[in-house]
Amino acid sequence: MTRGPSALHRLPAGAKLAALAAGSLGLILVDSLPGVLAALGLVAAGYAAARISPRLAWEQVRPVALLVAILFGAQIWMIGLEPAAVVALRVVVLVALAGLVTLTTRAGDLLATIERAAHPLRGVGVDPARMALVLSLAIRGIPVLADVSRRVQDAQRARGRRDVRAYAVPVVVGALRRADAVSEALAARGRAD
Amino acid sequence: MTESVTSTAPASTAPAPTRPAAVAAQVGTFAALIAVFGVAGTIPVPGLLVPVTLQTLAVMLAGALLGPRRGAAAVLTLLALAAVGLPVLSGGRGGLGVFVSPSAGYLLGWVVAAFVVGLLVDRSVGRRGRLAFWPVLVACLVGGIGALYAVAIPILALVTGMDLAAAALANIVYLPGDALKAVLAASVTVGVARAYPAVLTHRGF
Amino acid sequence: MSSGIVLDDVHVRLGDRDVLRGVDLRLTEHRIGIVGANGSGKSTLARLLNGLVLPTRGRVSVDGLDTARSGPAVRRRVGFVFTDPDAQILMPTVAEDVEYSLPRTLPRAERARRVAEALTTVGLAEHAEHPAHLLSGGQKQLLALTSVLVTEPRVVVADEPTTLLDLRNTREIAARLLALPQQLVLVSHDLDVVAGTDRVLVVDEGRLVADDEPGPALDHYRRLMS
Amino acid sequence: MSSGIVLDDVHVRLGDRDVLRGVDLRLTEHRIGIVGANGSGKSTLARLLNGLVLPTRGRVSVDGLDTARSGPAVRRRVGFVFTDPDAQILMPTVAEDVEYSLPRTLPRAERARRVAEALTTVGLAEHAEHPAHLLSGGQKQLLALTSVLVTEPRVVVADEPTTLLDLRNTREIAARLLALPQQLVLVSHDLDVVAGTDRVLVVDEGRLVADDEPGPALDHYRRLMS
Ligand SMILES: Nc1ncnc2c1ncn2[C@@H]1O[C@H](COP(=O)(O)OP(=O)(O)OP(=O)(O)O)[C@@H](O)[C@H]1O
Ligand SMILES: Nc1ncnc2c1ncn2[C@@H]1O[C@H](COP(=O)(O)OP(=O)(O)OP(=O)(O)O)[C@@H](O)[C@H]1O
Ligand SMILES: O=C(O)CCCC[C@@H]1SC[C@@H]2NC(=O)N[C@@H]21
Ligand SMILES: [Mg+2]
Ligand SMILES: [Mg+2]
Repeated sequence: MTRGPSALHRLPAGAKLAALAAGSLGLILVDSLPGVLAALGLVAAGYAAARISPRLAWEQVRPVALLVAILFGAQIWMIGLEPAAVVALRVVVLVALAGLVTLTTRAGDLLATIERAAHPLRGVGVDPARMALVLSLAIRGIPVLADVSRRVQDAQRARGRRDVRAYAVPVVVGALRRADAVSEALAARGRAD
Repeated sequence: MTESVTSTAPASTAPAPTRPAAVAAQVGTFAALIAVFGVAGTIPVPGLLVPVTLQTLAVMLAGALLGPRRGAAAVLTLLALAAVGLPVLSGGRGGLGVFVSPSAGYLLGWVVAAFVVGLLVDRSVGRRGRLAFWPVLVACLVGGIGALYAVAIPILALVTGMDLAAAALANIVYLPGDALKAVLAASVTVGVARAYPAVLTHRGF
Repeated sequence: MSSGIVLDDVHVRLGDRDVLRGVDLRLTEHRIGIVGANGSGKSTLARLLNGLVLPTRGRVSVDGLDTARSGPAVRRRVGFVFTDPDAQILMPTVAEDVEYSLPRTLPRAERARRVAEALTTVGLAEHAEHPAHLLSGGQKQLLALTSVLVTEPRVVVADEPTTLLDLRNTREIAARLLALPQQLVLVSHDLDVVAGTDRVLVVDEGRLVADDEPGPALDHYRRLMS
Repeated sequence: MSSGIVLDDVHVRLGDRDVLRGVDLRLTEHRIGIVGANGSGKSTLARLLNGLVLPTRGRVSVDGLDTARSGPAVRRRVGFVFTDPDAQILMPTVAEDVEYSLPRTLPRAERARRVAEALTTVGLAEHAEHPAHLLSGGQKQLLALTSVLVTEPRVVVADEPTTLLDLRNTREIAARLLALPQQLVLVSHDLDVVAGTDRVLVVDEGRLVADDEPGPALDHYRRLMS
């Protein structure tokens, strides 16, 4: 993974998130081909500045490649070649920009930013510390439940049966039991409030 | 920190399920559960813009089993993890890109879906004091399909530049699968309530 | 058609690890024990026997059936008991879980009869309609064993089936397993349990380092662990 | 203020079961072992000691603090190690989990220092930034123990902390626990481990049926189990 330090990597996560939001909104106003091409160039320059390999960059937009192709094809008939290219490229730029932020920012920093952003919401009952706890518990829970899921799938295979209900019931019960265990472990660590 | 248990309260091995720490545990764990369902059940259909995934089933289950607020909070937690780039969506995807892609409306719709499913299940449980198949099925159809599509289709139209009718039409491919998932969600919910009766007290009414 | 379990130059590579290396075995004894440190490859060896894991190189066969080519047929022949009773109980209630093992093609009444019979044998009949997850640890493991035995497998493989149990339940489950008429392959950390088998394999770092009667094999293992 | 752990005519009723009945105890020894069959009430007894379970009747106090009235203060004094380390490792990475035990009021640098020190002591320092799920079973239990010890509790209660481990890891964790300067209350099915304590309680069907030095107490337990 290319997370090497660059000016972009070092930029505060909050600034990058704000730039992404502003960029996404601003892009809606751009409706000329030279405009979106310029935006695309700007984003490409960002990838270059962050020293992200073209392969990794492509991975960011690949999931929407098909959509863009279909969109482009369909729109040519309806609105003409150039406007269709604008609509399709806009999606590419958006996704690429979002990918650039994701690639140059550590998950932990983004989480911390989300928590800080939640501080003003304390008035409406959001507790940033609790939010941070829930996010951590979720991250920690994934490998544990993935393990439960694997064991249940093994048990199904060993019994020569596979169906969604006999998968989902034990895995969900496993999740509920884990929730109980976590809640007790929190209490044992003095976090029962 | 206040200790809400007194010496006259009945002893219990776990803190009361309505305590904030217990709620945090449930919400965090169900967010993880939705992520895990994305690994176990994704059907890659070539040509579809948005994946067909069992995560929709997990979203309905979160609403049905945790109730409206905790269910929606579990989905929001999952979305936060996706946003910071963790591979929690089906096919191991994540990152901010999904929120500007055709998936965006569905992801937002999941929050509403879990909430509506939870609300409707709460109503039926409140009346009968237990989880029964038919009311849960209705809740999953209304919340997990109706409410979800109501949010997702307009956003799909917005993101792709299609008009509403075209977006609704494009969305039709998901209907049979989602209907099946609603049936499964109801059956699993009832199964879980029988296997683990404590879940009823966990919903906390 | 050769009977018994045969492993022929079996290698297993998982991720970037050689988990088992060059294992040759012919298991025909009634009760076979497997011991070894954490991560030595015991579970992998056990899983090979019913095709839950397939060899990266070499061949595993049960009564002449290749596990790689005849997975479902092998699994009908080889029942598997896992360590964690919670993960292998797939249905909400005790009776439903046992019934889940039976083929849907059997008439309903016949299935019910066999479930009731199996539950009576292990003394769980009175719990038939109970939520399975409310049973005690020992009862859950008994249920897991029952759900395996109801299909009448020729071989039972058990991967540390008593690890989560206390002395009394360990003894009960171990005694039941060792008394089975079926061939038994038993992975366990509990040397007292393994002592009751007819042949013991000691696994270390993916290799078979001892294969003997329980006495000498367990001595070897104790030396290895100290 | 009386020091030590005192149970005074303690009854615990869970659901419709009397899980503990009339337990009177004064625990002042350095290392105390608890043995008993599955379901006899060992975990309930252990959980009483830090207020995770409260008595339905009677009173439990630690150094004079009533567990029912001073829960948080008792839990700062009594650290608890569970059987399944996965259930008590709450944070994604090793260092984060240890840090989570420390009060938020400590300066950040001080917290980091204490985390690093604690991880170095148990030999997990090089894993500090690793996700917890990549640790082995033994390492996970070591981490769980570290996250308890970093808060410097006066008493450590451990409920079958070696049940999920193999021989080598069992010995390591048991040796560490028995060598702690703190008072230790250790529930275990592993009689070799319990033999290293100073006093052993045998629980059966919710009652204390023996309370003696390890030798005679474990003999009593063995007779009970046979
Ligand atoms: N899917 C996998 N990918 C990579 N390595 C794996 C995988 N599954 C198991 N291993 C590794 O293979 C080795 C053997 O695992 P196995 O489960 O067979 O050990 P074991 O002897 O049963 O241990 P235990 O006593 O802990 O149950 C371990 O080092 C384990 O980490
Ligand atoms: N919440 C509960 N409601 C009802 N009964 C309970 C509850 N928790 C525990 N019990 C019962 O209380 C008894 C004692 O449980 P406890 O967990 O203390 O036993 P244990 O000696 O630790 O057993 P094990 O060796 O299996 O860990 C058991 O019969 C158990 O089924
Ligand atoms: O992972 C994503 O990118 C979002 C997936 C959204 C999937 C939607 S939810 C409703 C419909 N039913 C499916 O199975 N898939 C879509
Ligand atoms: Mg194993
Ligand atoms: Mg216990």
